Amino acid sequence: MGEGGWELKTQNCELESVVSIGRLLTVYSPAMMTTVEPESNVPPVELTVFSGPLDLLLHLIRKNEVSIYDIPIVSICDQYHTHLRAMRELDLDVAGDFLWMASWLLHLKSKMLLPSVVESEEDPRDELVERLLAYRRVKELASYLHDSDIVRRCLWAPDVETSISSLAEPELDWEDVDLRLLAQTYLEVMQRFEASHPPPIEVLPLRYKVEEKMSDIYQRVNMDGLVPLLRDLNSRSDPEEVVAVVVAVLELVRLRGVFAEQRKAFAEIYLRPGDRQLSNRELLHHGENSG
Amino acid sequence: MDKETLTASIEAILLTANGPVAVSALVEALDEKDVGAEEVKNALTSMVVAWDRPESGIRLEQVADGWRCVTPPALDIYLRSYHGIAARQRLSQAALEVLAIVAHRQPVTLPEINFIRGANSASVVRTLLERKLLRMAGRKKVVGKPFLYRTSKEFLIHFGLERPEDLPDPEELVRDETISAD
Amino acid sequence: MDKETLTASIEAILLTANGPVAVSALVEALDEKDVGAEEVKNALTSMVVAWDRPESGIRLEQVADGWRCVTPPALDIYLRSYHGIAARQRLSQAALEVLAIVAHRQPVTLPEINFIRGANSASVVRTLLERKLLRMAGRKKVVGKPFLYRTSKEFLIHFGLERPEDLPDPEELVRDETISAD
Repeated sequence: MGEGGWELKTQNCELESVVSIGRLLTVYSPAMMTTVEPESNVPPVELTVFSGPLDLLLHLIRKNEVSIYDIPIVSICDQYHTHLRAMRELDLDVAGDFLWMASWLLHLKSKMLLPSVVESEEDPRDELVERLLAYRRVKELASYLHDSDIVRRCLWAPDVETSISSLAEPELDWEDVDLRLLAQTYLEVMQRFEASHPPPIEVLPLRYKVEEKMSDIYQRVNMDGLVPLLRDLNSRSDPEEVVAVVVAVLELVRLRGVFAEQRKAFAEIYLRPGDRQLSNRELLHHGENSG
Repeated sequence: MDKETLTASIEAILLTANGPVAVSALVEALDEKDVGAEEVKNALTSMVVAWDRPESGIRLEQVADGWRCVTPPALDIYLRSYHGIAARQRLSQAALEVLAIVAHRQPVTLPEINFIRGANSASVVRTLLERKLLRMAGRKKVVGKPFLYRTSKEFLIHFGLERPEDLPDPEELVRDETISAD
Repeated sequence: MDKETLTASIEAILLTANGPVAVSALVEALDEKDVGAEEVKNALTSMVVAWDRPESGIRLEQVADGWRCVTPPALDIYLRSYHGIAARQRLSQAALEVLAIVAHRQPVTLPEINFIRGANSASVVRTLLERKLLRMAGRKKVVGKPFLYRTSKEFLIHFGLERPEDLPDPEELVRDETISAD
């Protein structure tokens, strides 16, 4: 075992191509090697070392040249753990699947080390062998698909116009319309609907009651005789309160309980008592309407 | 580049191009030392002759901005016929939208579908009824008593569902159908 | 219909079609008394031979229960150059494994895929759905009603298969029992 278990880096280069990017490591399985050809200028972003724990196990079995039906669990388990340690040292994100397999191997190792009580007892490795065989079949088929993909991706379909214009076929093949496409389409339609039907602007009730401001100003005007409205408004920092005061003043003017005077444009607006005495009922009645 | 590869490459480019192709674009795409505008033009002229045979379904013609492939007008009748047949196996975007609305909001009326899509969907609904993907399911008890539509049994079979209730919540499906299944 | 027109019509249909064309669709589109499936098949077989020449930029292939035209792989370099395509996204090892599992055992659920691969495949499945190489095919009638997945028509077209069953038996692909093949 080499340092950190990455001896394949130097010894098995013809089998596994290893690309070092900083401290990260990319190992391509043989099937992937052919795709490393610089067809693209995009650097390989996939930093999966092995496509899963079974892939790593198969690699160890092949490297040790042992039979898949008679796996030396103790030694393979140790090598597996060395690999995991190396992957962590390299800051690779070791998925839970790898850890799960690690504990399974430990479990098998302990079982193998125990003296066999009954001769006819099932080999504890059976399930692992079965899964490795099934996975190897998947890998073989994947490698076949990979080779096929290399050639087939180079094929282009024709795009010929006809002399008749109205031939455009509907774009979707019914055979390939599945639940996901249906759900996506529904969400798109609803998004479009919501975009063209924005929710109505919600008018929040004023935090300041107009009728309160009315009696407030009415009393001040009657007490002081003269109230500079603009200066009063400038002293209030909350725009909502300013709105409430303005509405209250307009209402008071309408009811002739207050008069407003301005000498010239932009000059101060003075409020003084009007020619009508307002009752409390009149002041409150307004509040009932404006809510 | 030998003459045969030149002809084959030009043919492949013309057939896969969407619209007329200029000679200069061909020369640039081939990018070989021995291929110039003259060679390409000669190849094109030979192709015009070679393709102009009764058993050929395609013609080469020179238009204002280059060369393009077209089907001979005499074959229009068969092309029209084929594309009509092909359309039956296909679905327009509008039809998919109506299907999605009915699937997720059934039972639903045509005015409701129109309102959601913002487009009249009467003919699309009719087509989907003919294709037996939708079915009528009574009338809604509102003014005008519009028909209610639901998805059909064929619809369920196509999507591998037993009941309309098995239809997954679209938000959930698109967001994390593959994660939640774990 | 004479033989030449038959060939020309088929060629025109195949070149303008959007995907593989079934023999039955060709027969229906031609709709002539003397044209049956046999005549169409014979014409197609002759066309395969006739198009398989170095100066031809197009080939005929049988895929996904139909026939379609494609350019020969060797011309890809010129086509990429003309269409300005630098590289295509390729399938990762994990994606190929998931495709192999689904192709071989469909319909199959995500938990089943995860178990066979020994690794979580949720994001890979999602990518393959988005690339339309897989499709959802209903839900399995077990607790949790997990979604079932199948390979799509696009999968067959991309990998040049008539049916998913045409994939080789992985058992036969495994060459050595002791030392895993590579």
